[in-house]
Amino acid sequence: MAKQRIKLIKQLCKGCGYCIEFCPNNVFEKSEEITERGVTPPRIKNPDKCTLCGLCTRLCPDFALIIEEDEGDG
Amino acid sequence: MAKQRIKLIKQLCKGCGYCIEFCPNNVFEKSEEITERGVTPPRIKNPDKCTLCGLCTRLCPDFALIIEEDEGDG
Amino acid sequence: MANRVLTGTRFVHGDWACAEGAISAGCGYYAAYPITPATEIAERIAQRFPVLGGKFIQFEDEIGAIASVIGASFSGLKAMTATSGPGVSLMLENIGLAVMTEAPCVIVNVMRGGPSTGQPTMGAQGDVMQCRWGMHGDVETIALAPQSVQEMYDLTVEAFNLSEAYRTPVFLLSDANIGHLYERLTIPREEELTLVDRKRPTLPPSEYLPYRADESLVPPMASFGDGYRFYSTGLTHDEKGYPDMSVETQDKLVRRLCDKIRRNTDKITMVETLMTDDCEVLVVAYGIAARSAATAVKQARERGLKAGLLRLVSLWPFPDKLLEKMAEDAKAVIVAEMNYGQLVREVERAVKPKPVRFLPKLGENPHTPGEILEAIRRIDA
Amino acid sequence: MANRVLTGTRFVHGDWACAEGAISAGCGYYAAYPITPATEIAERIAQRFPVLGGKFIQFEDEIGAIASVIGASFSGLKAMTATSGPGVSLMLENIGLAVMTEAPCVIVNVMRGGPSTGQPTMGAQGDVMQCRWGMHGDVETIALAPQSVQEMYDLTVEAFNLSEAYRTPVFLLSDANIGHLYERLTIPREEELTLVDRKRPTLPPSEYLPYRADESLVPPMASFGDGYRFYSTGLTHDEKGYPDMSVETQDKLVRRLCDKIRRNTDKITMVETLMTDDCEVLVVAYGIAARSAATAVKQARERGLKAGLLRLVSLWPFPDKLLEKMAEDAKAVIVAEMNYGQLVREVERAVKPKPVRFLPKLGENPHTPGEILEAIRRIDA
Amino acid sequence: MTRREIRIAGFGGQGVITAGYVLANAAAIHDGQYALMTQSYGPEARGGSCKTDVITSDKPIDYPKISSPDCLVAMSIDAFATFASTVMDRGIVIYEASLVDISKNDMDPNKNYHEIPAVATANELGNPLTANMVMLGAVQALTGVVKAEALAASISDRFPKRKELNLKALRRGMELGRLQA
Amino acid sequence: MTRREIRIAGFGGQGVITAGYVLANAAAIHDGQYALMTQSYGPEARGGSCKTDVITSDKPIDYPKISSPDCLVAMSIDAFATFASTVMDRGIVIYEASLVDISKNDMDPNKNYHEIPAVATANELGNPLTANMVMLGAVQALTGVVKAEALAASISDRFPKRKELNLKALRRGMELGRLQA
Amino acid sequence: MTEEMKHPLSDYLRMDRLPHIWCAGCGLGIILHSYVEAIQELSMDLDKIVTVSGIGCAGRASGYVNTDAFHTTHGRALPFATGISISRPDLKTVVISGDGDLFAIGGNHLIHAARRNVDMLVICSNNFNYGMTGAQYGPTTPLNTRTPTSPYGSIENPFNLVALVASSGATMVSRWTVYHVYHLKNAIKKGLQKKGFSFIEVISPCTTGFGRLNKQTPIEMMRQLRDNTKIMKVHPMEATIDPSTEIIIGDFVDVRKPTYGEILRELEAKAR
Amino acid sequence: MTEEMKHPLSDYLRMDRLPHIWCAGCGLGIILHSYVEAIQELSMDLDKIVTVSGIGCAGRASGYVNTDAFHTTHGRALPFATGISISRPDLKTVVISGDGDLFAIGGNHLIHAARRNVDMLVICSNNFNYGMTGAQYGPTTPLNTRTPTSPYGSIENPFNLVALVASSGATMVSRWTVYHVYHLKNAIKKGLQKKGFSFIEVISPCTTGFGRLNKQTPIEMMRQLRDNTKIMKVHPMEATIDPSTEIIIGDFVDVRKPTYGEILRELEAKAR
Ligand SMILES: Cc1ncc(C[n+]2csc(CCOP(=O)(O)OP(=O)(O)O)c2C)c(N)n1
Ligand SMILES: Cc1ncc(C[n+]2csc(CCOP(=O)(O)OP(=O)(O)O)c2C)c(N)n1
Ligand code: SF4
Ligand code: SF4
Ligand code: SF4
Ligand code: SF4
Ligand code: SF4
Ligand code: SF4
Ligand SMILES: [Mg+2]
Ligand SMILES: [Mg+2]
Repeated sequence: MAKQRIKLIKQLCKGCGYCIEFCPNNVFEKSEEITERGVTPPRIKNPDKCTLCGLCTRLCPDFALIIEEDEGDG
Repeated sequence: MAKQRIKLIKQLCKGCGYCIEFCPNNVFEKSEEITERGVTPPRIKNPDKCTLCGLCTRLCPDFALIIEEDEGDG
Repeated sequence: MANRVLTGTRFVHGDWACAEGAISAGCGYYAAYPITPATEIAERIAQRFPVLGGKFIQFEDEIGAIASVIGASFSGLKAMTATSGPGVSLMLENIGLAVMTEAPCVIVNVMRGGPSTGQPTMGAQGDVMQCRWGMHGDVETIALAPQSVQEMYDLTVEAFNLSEAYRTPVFLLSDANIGHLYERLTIPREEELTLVDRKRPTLPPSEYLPYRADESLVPPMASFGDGYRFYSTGLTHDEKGYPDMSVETQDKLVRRLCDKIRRNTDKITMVETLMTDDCEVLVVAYGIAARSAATAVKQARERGLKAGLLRLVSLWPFPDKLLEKMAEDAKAVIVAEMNYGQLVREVERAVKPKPVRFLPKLGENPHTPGEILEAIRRIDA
Repeated sequence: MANRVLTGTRFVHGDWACAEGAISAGCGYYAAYPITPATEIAERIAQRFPVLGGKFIQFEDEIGAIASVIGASFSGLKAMTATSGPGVSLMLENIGLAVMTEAPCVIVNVMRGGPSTGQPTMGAQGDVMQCRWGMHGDVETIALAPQSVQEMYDLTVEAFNLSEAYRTPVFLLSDANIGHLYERLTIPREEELTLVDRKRPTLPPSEYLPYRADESLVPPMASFGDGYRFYSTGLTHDEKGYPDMSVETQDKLVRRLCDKIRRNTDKITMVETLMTDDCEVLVVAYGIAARSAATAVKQARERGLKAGLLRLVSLWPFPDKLLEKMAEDAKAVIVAEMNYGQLVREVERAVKPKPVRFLPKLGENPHTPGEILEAIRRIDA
Repeated sequence: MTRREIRIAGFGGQGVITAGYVLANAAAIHDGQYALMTQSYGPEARGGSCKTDVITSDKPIDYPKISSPDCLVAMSIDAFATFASTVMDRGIVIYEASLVDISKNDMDPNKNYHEIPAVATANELGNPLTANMVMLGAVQALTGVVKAEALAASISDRFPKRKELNLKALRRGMELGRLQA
Repeated sequence: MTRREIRIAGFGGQGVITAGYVLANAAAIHDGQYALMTQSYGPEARGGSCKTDVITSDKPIDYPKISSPDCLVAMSIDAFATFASTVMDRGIVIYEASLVDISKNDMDPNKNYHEIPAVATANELGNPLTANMVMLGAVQALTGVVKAEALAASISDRFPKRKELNLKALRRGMELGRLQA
Repeated sequence: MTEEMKHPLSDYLRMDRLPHIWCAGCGLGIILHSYVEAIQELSMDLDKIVTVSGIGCAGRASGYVNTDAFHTTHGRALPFATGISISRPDLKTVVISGDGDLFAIGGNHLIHAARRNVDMLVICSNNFNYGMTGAQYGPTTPLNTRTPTSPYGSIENPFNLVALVASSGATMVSRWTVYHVYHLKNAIKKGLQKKGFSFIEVISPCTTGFGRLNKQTPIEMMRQLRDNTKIMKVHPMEATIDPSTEIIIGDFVDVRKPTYGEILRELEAKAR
Repeated sequence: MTEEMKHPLSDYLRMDRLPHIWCAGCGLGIILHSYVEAIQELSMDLDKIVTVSGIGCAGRASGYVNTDAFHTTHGRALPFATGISISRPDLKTVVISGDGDLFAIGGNHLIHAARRNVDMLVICSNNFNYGMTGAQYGPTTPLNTRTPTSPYGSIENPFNLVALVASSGATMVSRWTVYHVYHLKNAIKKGLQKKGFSFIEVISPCTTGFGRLNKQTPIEMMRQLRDNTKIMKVHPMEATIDPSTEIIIGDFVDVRKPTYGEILRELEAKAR
């Protein structure tokens, strides 16, 4: 089976920072980016630390975090 | 002081019969009379048994029973 | 299972006839809050529905009643409520939602004397403008005005038909005089009834746009649970039903909602005429007052006065053109309604510069035929 | 104690001006339920009232708000509520009670796009008929339509004055375009304000009949707690205020309630004219749309077209006579309102057979001056 | 025989409205006539005064209200006092003997008065609630506004279970009426 | 100088509406002009796009809406994309340097474009929230729609407590604007 | 009423409106009697009381009391009373209305007024139905009751009024019946003197409507109020009510909390 | 959204309407997520669910779910839902709406629907204010809170929603927060399967409105939901709620009573 990984859908993110704050494994960090909507999305800094626990996907109010097949290894 | 007595204001009575039923001293009885409004008011059959307790004046829904100065002796 | 349509002739009151009209029309949901003089409709429905499987619920208030009626309508049932003026006043916000989301439903107003609590047990025709203009925003409504117990039945059926055909709330404007009047009622055989059902989608769910209409301007309507999974909102919405605050969408939507009624004014309009062919004085009346007017017009003719009666059976959409035409050859128009001046304004607008004489009437009784006759005589003099 | 009247010039929005207008007018009670685009009025009042001793309460809904306003009015305070279309729809039953019991109060409707939830943040003029016809039964109402931030202030004061003078609810019909518009507002000095208070009884309590009126048709009004011990009811009532279901009492009461407004139409009516003296095309408009119309009329004149503007500052009671007179020498009348055809019907009724051209407008913005100019040009062509 | 107007008045509990219904139903359903019935109450919540108006005609009935009835049935002194004067000239007033106590002075020479002991008769029949049917019988006998069979059929409609008793009351009323005719 | 129309657009939190208020208030209260201001938001509850329209004139202003502004201030790429094309011919478009990234191709030769590094400047001043005042300074310098003193007075009205900082931002913006004029 | 006779309550009642419109045996007259007698016994100034009602048979009560009085719209008595209470804290605002008026259409205003602890006394006549419109079932009608709109028996669970009002925040909550005239009068006296939102449910026979449907005479209904009641000092949640078996009556809540008006005046003092 | 990417919830959401209108950090997105995930995990037929909302930020939720959905008028979601639930007992009727919608203007419908035990699940987003109209105080706002209409601090006592609903007759009553995503989802799953009136209060940060007024960032608000909550199995009356100190959360009521629809169908069977 294909490996899974956490993925950010940047167009949906509103930059609340919940993922950064509440990921138990410190996977996210604040980025410097400002999107077209004036939003600062997170950056996935430690993808390998992710346990795919799914907390961030559920806490993200904007459906911007999903766990998907890692196409790189697919 | 003038003596008091229980008095029926017939025009106000609607004939519910509460006074007859609930007077602890059985002062009232059903009459045969039918008033202009089609109502059968009580008759004061035992005025002397009345203790002026006031229950009937309060239970009468029509303000038709009052305790008043007995003019006869006034 | 009991008979749905109680074919036969009976001596009953108007509210009873209305309830049976609803049942004959296929009404499957009725919600209301008791109010004089409409409560008897609910009482009849409460008796009949459990046997027929119709859903009757007495709500905590009129707002809840109309809201649940709209919910039931979206669930695929023909639905109705009945009340009188104070209840309609409370329902208006949600009747506006029914207009906006295009939920077919019937609202019976058994009118009583107003304003406010007024004369709860007595008849009046004071809510005629309210059912056209009571909602905020631009709407068009349909309203029918029975004049007899028989028409309480017939027009209730018709009200359902129109509401289904145009996907819009329809008012039945009766009054205490008719609701509480006992007369002969003949209920036809089931197969003699003409019933209309809302147009259903023909496209598969994936292609269905709940608010896309063809040239009829009336979109086909899916029901909740049918698999169409549509969204409906009281916000300004596009053909998908999605909120869209653009000027264009608002313009298109409001025009369509109004035009689907306006453009069909001729089709919707129902009137009855009495000796209008050569009339010099045209009397316009509706509902209970039209019965007085009919007597007056007959009496006038007996006296050689050329009077005619135009009875409006439908009040809204208002038939401007028809009025204008009918009044063309008359010297004057008399309007008799049981209020202090409501539909007369519409008549004036339609027939001016033809002179219009208004006969107001307040308090329980319609005009006596004599009062209307007198007015005819004065114009003819 | 802080200043009641905030004399001076400021750059503020219409809702703010309305709140200050109420305070200047002596409003002592304000109840409302939040709703766009009227909430800012409550927010300003909430800031100011505690300092001034005025009573502000946010209710659980609009029905409670208007009911409490009427209660406060009977308690002797000048009282107001503000809302928009959905809120007015809910208030209508109790506004009818205010009419029936003759409780002075002011109802501000900052109109937004309808029907139903419609376009909550956007302006419209779709509730113009509602405030006249939304209540069941026969009523007459007074309604004023500001066109600027300054008029939000001025006409709020005027609305209180009229409600006190005629003992009747008065509508201020604004819209989101004005409520949320920022403009210059000048508040006069307190002593420059003309304020009207309800007529008080002059008879001793034992002789006071709360619903006996002199030829003004407006009865003097006692307040609760003043020792008059009067009873007021929404039922049809006699001069004592007691329920009386007779035809005569209903007839007399409803006529008086309506006539006290109707007979004073000339006195209540406020209009503004622009180059109407010799105009061939009379443009009729009100509120925000009148500003577009004003530009259009000026532009028309620059182009040699004889246009004039009649701006209705008061909408109800509708000034039939005035309209008729103003239109006398015009070739045609143009009505521009931000809806799909409301007050235009009144204009038609008043000026017919003069041709009337209606310019509907739906969705946020008033007509552009160009659109109105184009209509003027077509008539002139 | 065109339009006939009959008013029945009394107080709540006397079966006034029922009487109106039985009469009008008889005309409309069992006598080939047009008929309608209206009712009204005094200010009281229940009880208190009440009346019913019945109109019959061989032509459709437009105006549904009564101003001057051809016939008044008064079941109370109040009803008599309020409505007797509204009866049209040469009309008839039928009143209940024990409940309406009037002297000749209260009588208008242009009207015909008939005293019917409806309550006493009903009591004789063992059910005071049938006084209204006794009155209806008298109305039939004195006015002929509907055929007797129609009234009987109407009673069957209205009292499927207590038909016999009410029919008996009706017949007694007709006899009482005929005695006065 | 009669009617002038200025539109400022961006997203929530940038102080767009405040900028509009300060500008219009300056004209209306401190510059002897007539002025009005309107505002509007995107569909989002809060945040999201927003814009304010300011109209100034030496005569009373009737029609309160803008269709083709004389001047657009774009504080976001979205604002630029949506509104730049609405600017009237020979009008000017002022855009924030770091937030609006456009190529010459996006420019209409009939309009004048001015890039202002408002965010950077505000950051230099130590408060990114003053970018809006930097922009206003540029507007003043590039359009002269209100006098500089009027703007300064308006800032005092609006920020009684943080007046100095905002005035500084305004002046920096004016300088930046003058460099472009 | 004849002229000569002076009724002992004639200062407190609008004698020119008697007899009232209520049916024979209707408990509303007893509630009215208890109310005016309570006022009398407290020697309260009639000029300083406002009696407010909604619509219904009970709602007619305000029309017979010789105070300032307001007969409003159906279900809205409480917001009217709130407007009065807040505007004129020097007056005592009393609401007398029916179970339908206060708990069917008016339920929301009731729980919110209780929550805010607006200073007023609410006397609720509970006759288990909508008397005025002809005895239809309502939110107090016992399950399975046959009424004109529940001809096969009502299928709705009734509210327990005292529980609902108490859990909304009322500071005084009692239930009595019209049979318990002395208790009732005392409860009203307490309520008239209380600062805060006070609520008294009064079980009252609807003799013509509910009584006739249930084939009970007025006297039988009254006997039931005597025989099926139990005075208890319990938590309002436990003050169960089943008219055909047992009705728990008594004074259930009496606490003191700052009223809406008091907090408002405090806030005004601070704001100035 | 870009084409290539298939969102794991794309069958459950109206993807063409994302991003939704809610502010950054608003808890409503989390409630929506929990709702659709609960449906997904139960493998429920999306054709057989109707989602109903009133008006407010929370009320927008129905517009994003890929079920039949109805965005009604302010405060009336419950009667609409009642009409649907009674008409179509084969569907699951779910209401998602705000504390203001359900308990300010809509409070009466709520207590009556609970009393009747109408079969539906009500998910109430409680953000302690009217978010949509700009963060004014409402019937859930803690005493003394400053809002645009209570600039000197609110002077009204808030309702305890779970207590009120439970005392009105609801058969399932829970309170969770958007921080407690797993508990929340499980409660919703239970509610979706439950027959009867079920109520879940979800404490949810209004980040722009309430948060900004109280000078809290979204993250701070979320931390508070984590730190100030205490899961307890108590009587709903004891499930106190004070956002700044302690919020008791948990599943408080779960009983089975015949629903309105069930009793109605029984009655129909008898009547025939
Ligand atoms: C808006 C509105 N809806 C309905 C009515 C009709 N109505 C009048 S009184 C009443 C119920 C009264 O019940 P309750 O309050 O219990 O008083 P009761 O008559 O039983 O004393 C109703 C439904 C009305 N007057 N107004
Ligand atoms: C009849 C009516 N009154 C008022 C409003 C304005 N309004 C819209 S949403 C809302 C309150 C929403 O509060 P809540 O239900 O708590 O939802 P939130 O926005 O906080 O999620 C109000 C008062 C309205 N739309 N309709
Ligand atoms: S799935 Fe869990 S571990 Fe992975 S990023 Fe999200 S919260 Fe962190
Ligand atoms: S939780 Fe979601 S919306 Fe918030 S920052 Fe992370 S990805 Fe963006
Ligand atoms: S006062 Fe007491 S004893 Fe006398 S009659 Fe009345 S109840 Fe009986
Ligand atoms: S209690 Fe009163 S109304 Fe009833 S019978 Fe006795 S006197 Fe008459
Ligand atoms: S109907 Fe019932 S509540 Fe109304 S007055 Fe009669 S007995 Fe009393
Ligand atoms: S205003 Fe509050 S409730 Fe509304 S979307 Fe924004 S954060 Fe959420
Ligand atoms: Mg009741
Ligand atoms: Mg909320």
